[in-house]
Amino acid sequence: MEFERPLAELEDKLASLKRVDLTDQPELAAEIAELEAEIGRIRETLYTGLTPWERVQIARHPERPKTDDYLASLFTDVVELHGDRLFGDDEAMFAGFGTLRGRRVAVLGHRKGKNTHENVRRNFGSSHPEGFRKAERLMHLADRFGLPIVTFLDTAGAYPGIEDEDRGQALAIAGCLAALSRVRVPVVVTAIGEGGSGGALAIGFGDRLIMLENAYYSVISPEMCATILHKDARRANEASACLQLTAADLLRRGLADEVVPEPLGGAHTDPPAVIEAIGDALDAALVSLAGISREALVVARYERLRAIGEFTGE
Amino acid sequence: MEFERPLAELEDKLASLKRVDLTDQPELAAEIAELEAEIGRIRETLYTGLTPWERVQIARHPERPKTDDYLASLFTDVVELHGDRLFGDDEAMFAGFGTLRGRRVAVLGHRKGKNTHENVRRNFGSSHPEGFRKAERLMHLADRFGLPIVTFLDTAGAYPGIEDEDRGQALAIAGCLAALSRVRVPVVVTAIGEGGSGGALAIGFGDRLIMLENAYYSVISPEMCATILHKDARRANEASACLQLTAADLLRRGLADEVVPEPLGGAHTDPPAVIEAIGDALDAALVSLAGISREALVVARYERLRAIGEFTGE
Amino acid sequence: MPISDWFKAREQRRYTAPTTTVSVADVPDGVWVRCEGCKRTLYMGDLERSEMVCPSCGKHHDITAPERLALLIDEGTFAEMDADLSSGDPLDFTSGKAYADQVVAAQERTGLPEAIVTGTASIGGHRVVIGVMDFRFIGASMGSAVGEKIARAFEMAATLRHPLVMVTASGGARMQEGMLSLMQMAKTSAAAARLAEMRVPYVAVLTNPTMGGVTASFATLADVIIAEPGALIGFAGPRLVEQTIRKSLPKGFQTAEALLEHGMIDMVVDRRELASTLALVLGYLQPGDE
Amino acid sequence: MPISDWFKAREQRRYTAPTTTVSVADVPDGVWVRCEGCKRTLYMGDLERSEMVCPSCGKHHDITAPERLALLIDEGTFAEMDADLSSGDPLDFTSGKAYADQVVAAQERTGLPEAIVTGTASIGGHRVVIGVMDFRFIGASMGSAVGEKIARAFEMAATLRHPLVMVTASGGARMQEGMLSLMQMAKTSAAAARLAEMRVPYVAVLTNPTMGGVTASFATLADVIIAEPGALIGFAGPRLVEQTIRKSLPKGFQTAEALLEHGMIDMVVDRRELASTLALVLGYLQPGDE
Ligand SMILES: [Zn+2]
Ligand SMILES: [Zn+2]
Repeated sequence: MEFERPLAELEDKLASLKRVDLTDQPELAAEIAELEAEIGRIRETLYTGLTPWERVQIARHPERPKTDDYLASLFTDVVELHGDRLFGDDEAMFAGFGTLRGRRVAVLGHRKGKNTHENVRRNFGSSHPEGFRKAERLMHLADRFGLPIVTFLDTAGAYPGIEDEDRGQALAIAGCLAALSRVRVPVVVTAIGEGGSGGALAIGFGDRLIMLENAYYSVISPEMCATILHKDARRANEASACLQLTAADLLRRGLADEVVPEPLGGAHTDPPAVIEAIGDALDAALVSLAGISREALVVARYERLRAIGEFTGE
Repeated sequence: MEFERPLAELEDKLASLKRVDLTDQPELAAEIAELEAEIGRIRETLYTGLTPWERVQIARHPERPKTDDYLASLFTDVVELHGDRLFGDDEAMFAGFGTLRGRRVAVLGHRKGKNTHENVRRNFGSSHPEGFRKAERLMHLADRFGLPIVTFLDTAGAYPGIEDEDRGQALAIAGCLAALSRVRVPVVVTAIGEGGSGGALAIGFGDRLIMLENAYYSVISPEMCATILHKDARRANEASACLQLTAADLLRRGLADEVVPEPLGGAHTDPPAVIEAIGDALDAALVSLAGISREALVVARYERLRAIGEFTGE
Repeated sequence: MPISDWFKAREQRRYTAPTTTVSVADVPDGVWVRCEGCKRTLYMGDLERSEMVCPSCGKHHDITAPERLALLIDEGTFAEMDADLSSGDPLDFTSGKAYADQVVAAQERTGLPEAIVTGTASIGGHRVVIGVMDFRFIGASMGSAVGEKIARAFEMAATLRHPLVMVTASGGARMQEGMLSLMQMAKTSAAAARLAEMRVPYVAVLTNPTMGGVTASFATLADVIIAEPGALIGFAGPRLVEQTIRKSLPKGFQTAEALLEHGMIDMVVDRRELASTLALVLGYLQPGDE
Repeated sequence: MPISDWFKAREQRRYTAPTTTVSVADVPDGVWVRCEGCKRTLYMGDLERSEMVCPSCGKHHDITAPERLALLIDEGTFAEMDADLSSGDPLDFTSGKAYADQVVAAQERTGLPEAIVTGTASIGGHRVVIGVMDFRFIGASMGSAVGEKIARAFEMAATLRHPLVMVTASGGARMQEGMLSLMQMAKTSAAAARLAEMRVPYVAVLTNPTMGGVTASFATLADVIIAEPGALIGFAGPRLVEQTIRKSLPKGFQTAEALLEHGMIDMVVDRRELASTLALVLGYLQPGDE
C-alpha cells in the first residue's frame, strides 16, 4: 500500500545487507542491528498512527480475510442457501446456516473473491438486487425458526448498473432494512472490511455491531465524497477523515459496540488470530443476547435505531 | 362459431328473402314467416342443448364481455395498481381497487384485449410470473386493510414461455395459491369466460365461486387433453365432454356455488344484462360473507378446500 | 407389496431396473444395464450400490418411492399413513385408456395403492413427516387421493410440530379427475400455507421430473428447496413451450441446475449425499414459537 | 417563513420560480419564464394556475414543500409537527462548503428549518399524517433531523392510526453527517416496518428527484407508491451508473415511467390530479384490525 512505501524501502535495504558475507565486513553487523531497530520504530509509528484513508486501504487489501475465511474457520456444518426465488442467485451475497462454537445461526455476508475468476462471478462483492432479496429471504427464515443472525460486512457498495436499477436495487435494499428491523431473533453484525453505504447497511445493523480495527463503514465512498466536494477523487484522503468512518469513530459515537484489534500492519498479516478474535467477540455477543425474549429484542433494536442521530430542537 | 353455421345459413336466406319486394311476390310473406319460426325453433334447440365444446367456443368468443367491461360497468372509483415491485408490470392481470354498489373491494382479473393491439400488450390474457406476483401483492394488501377480494377469471392459462419458466412461473402461481388460502377477507370468484388450469386457479378459488352459464373451468385445455389422449388436438370436442368443465358440471360437484344464466347464443348477445346479473350475484355473495369474522373466514375456506376430492379409503 | 412388507423384506430388496432411463441389456438375468447418461454398460450391482447414480457419469436414474424411503430414512422408523387411500374414478373417465383400468394397472405394476407414500419417520435422528411420490404410478399425477394424502401429511406435521419432507416427482395434475385434480393444487397449497403460519419447517426435494400443477403448488412452497442433479423441473412441459415459442429450447432448460442459477431452488444435491444433507438442514429448522 | 405564517399568507402566495428547471426570462418582474421541457416562454400566472405543470408540454416543474402542502391538503387542516427540529453539525464537517453554513443558508433561502415539513392534515376529508420533502434544502438529503422527523411522523401515524402520506424528493443520505445519516435509512425503514405491522396504511408520492438512501429506505416501503410524471427515481445517481458501466444510459432511464414499466411503482399521476387520486386511494386504505 502507498503509505507503506518508506517501510518497504528500508526492508529492501535490510534484505540486501543481510545477503552480504559478514566475515568480510564485520562493521556491517552494527549497521544491520541499527536498521532493524529503525524499522521496528517506523513500523510502530506507521501503524499506530494510521490515518482514516490508510485504514480504508488496509480494509481493501486483497489478502485481508474475507467472509469465506470466517465461514471456513469459525463455522461447522455450513449449509449455503441459494436464490431469491424470483430471478437469480447472486454470488456476491452469502446466505446460509452454520454452527458457531455449538450455536446454530443464520449467516449472511458480502462475498469478495480470492482471485479474478471468483471476483468476476461475485461482482467484486457488490450485490445485485437478487443478493439483497436472497438475504431478506434468509432473514424471514431465521425469524420463523428462531435462528440468531450473524452478518459479515465487506462490500464497496451495491452495484450501480442499469439492470440493477431496472430490477429495483433500491427496493431490494429497503426490503432488507424493513425485515432486519423486525426479525425476532438476535442480530449480530461484524464489519470485517469495507462497509460501503446502502449495500452494507442492508445486512449491516442489528443488536450488536462488532468492527475490526481497520474496517470502515461509511455513508459514501471517500472517492465519491471527494468528487462531490472537490470535483477530485484524489482528495479521498481528506474526505476519509471528514466522514468519520473508522471503527474508532463509530465506537466513539455509540454506533459500534466493540472494536476488535488487528495485528500491526492489518488483519492480513495474521488471519488466523483475527478470525479467532472475531469468533470470540461474536460468541460473547450471542451469549449476551441469548436470554432476551423475542419481543424485547425487537423493541430494543427499534429503540437503538431510534436513538441514532444528533440534531437541535426536541 | 362452427356449431352456429346451420343457423347462420338460414339467417342469410331470411335476409335475402326480406330484400325482395313483397308487392311483386306476395306468396313469399308466408315463406318468410315460416322461416322465422324455423329459425326460432333451431335457435332454441341449438343453444339449449349446447355441448361442452360449444360452450368452450362461446367462452372464447371475441365479443364476450371481458374483465374490463365488468370493471367499467359494475365498479366506480376504480384505482388500478401496477407492478410486482420486483421485475415488471403485467398487463394480462388487472389488480386494483373498486367500489361495487357502495362496497369497497380489491379486484383481480385476467385481462384479454378488445383488439390485436391490446391483445399483444396483454399477451392474449395469459399472465407472466409478474402478473401473478402483482396479484399476490394485492392479496396481501387486501388482507392488511380488510378489503374483500373479487376476482374475474378469463384466461386460457399461464403463459408457457422460456423466460416465464426461467422467472419462476410455477413459484409465482404457488405464491398466489398460498396467499389466497390465508387472506382474512372474503374472496368471491367469478368465472366469466375461460378458466384455464393453474393460471386461472391462481386467482380462482375462495369463499364463493360464481360461474357464467357458458364459462368453463378446466384442469387442462381440451386441445391439450385431446393431444395427450389421442395425439390429435382436433378431438377437443370429445375431451371437453370428458373433462366435465362446464359451469353445470362444477355446480353439480359442489365446486361452483351459483351459475348465472346467459341469453340464448351467449353473453356477447346482451352484455349489459349479463354484466348486471354478475353484479347481482357478486353483491349477494359479498353480503352473505360480510358478517363472518376474519378467523372464521379462513377456517371455512380451508375446510371448503379440504373437502374437495373423491377417493376410496378413509 | 405394501410398504410395511417391503421394509420387512428389505434384506432382499433390489432396485427396480428403471426401464424409462436404463435399458436392460440382453445379457442373462438383467445383470448388465446400459446407462442412458454415458451409454456405458454397467453391472446392476454397482449401480445399486451407488443408489442408482451412474458411478461413471453421475446420471441420477429414477428410483421408486420405496427405494427412496429406504435411502433417506433411519432404518425401522417409518410408519405409513393413509395406506388405504386410493383413486376413485369420479368422472367415469373412459376417453383414451379407461382411468379405472389405469389405476388398477399402476397398482399392480408398482405394488403401491397410490402415487405417493406418506408417513412418519426419522432422518438422521430428526423426527419428520415424509411424503414420497412415485412417478411410475400414472406419472405421479396429482388427483384427489394424492392431494388428500399430501394435505393429511401437512396436517400431521402441524399436529406433531415435526418438520415435513416432501420428495416430489410428478407430471402435474391428474387430468382424468378434471377440476377435482386442479383443486388439489389449491388444497395442498392451503395446507402448506397453514403449516408455514404455524412456523413448522417444510423441506422439499424435487426429483426428476417435477412439473405442472405440483411445481406450481405445494412443491415450491417449502422453506428450503433441494433438487437432484439433472432433474427436470418446471411449470409447462418442454414440448408445449417449444410449440408456443416456435423455437428450440436452450440447453439445460428446466433442469435443476438452471433453476439454481435462476434463483428458484436452494441447492442441487447428489443423491448419495441427500440423506446427510437433509439431516444437516433439519438440524437448523426447528419449529419456531407460535 | 414558518409554515403557519405561510398558510396565513396563503392568499398572497406565489409559486417559487424554480430556477433549477425554469429560467426566469429577462422580462420585467420575472413575469415570463421559460419551460425547460418545451423551451416555450410562459406567463408565470398560467404556470401557477396549472400547479407548475407546463400547460403546453406537461412538464412537472419542481415545487416547494409549502406549495405541495397547499396543493394536496384540505385548506386549514394542517398542524405542523416538530417544527423546531433542525440539523446540528455532529461531525464538524468543514470540507468543501462548511456544513453549518450550508444549513443556515438553506434555512434563509427556503424559510424552512429543515428539508422536510411534517404534520397532521386532511386530504379529501381523510385524516392523515403527512411529510413533504423540499429539495431546495441541501438537496433534501436525509441527515439526523430529517430522519428524526420522518420517524416521528411514522410513529404519529401509528399512534393515531391514521394513514401516512410521504411526498419525497431527495438526493439521498446527507453525507455531511456521515454514518449518522446512513443509519437514518435503517431508522426510517424500521419505523415504516413497525407501522406496516400495525396495519396502518402508508402511501408514498415520489417526486423529482428521489434518489439514493431515501429511495432505498422508507420511500419504497409504502403500501401504494405513486410517482409524478418524469420524476427521476433510483438508487445510484445516473452519472455514477454511466461511469460504472461505461456506456450511455438508455432514454428514460430512472424516470417514473420506466419504473412503472419495471413494476416498481403503482402509478404515475399528473400533479393536477394528485390530490383527488390520493383521496381516492385513501378511501380504500382503512387501517386494518390489529
Ligand atoms: Zn452413466
Ligand atoms: Zn413546457
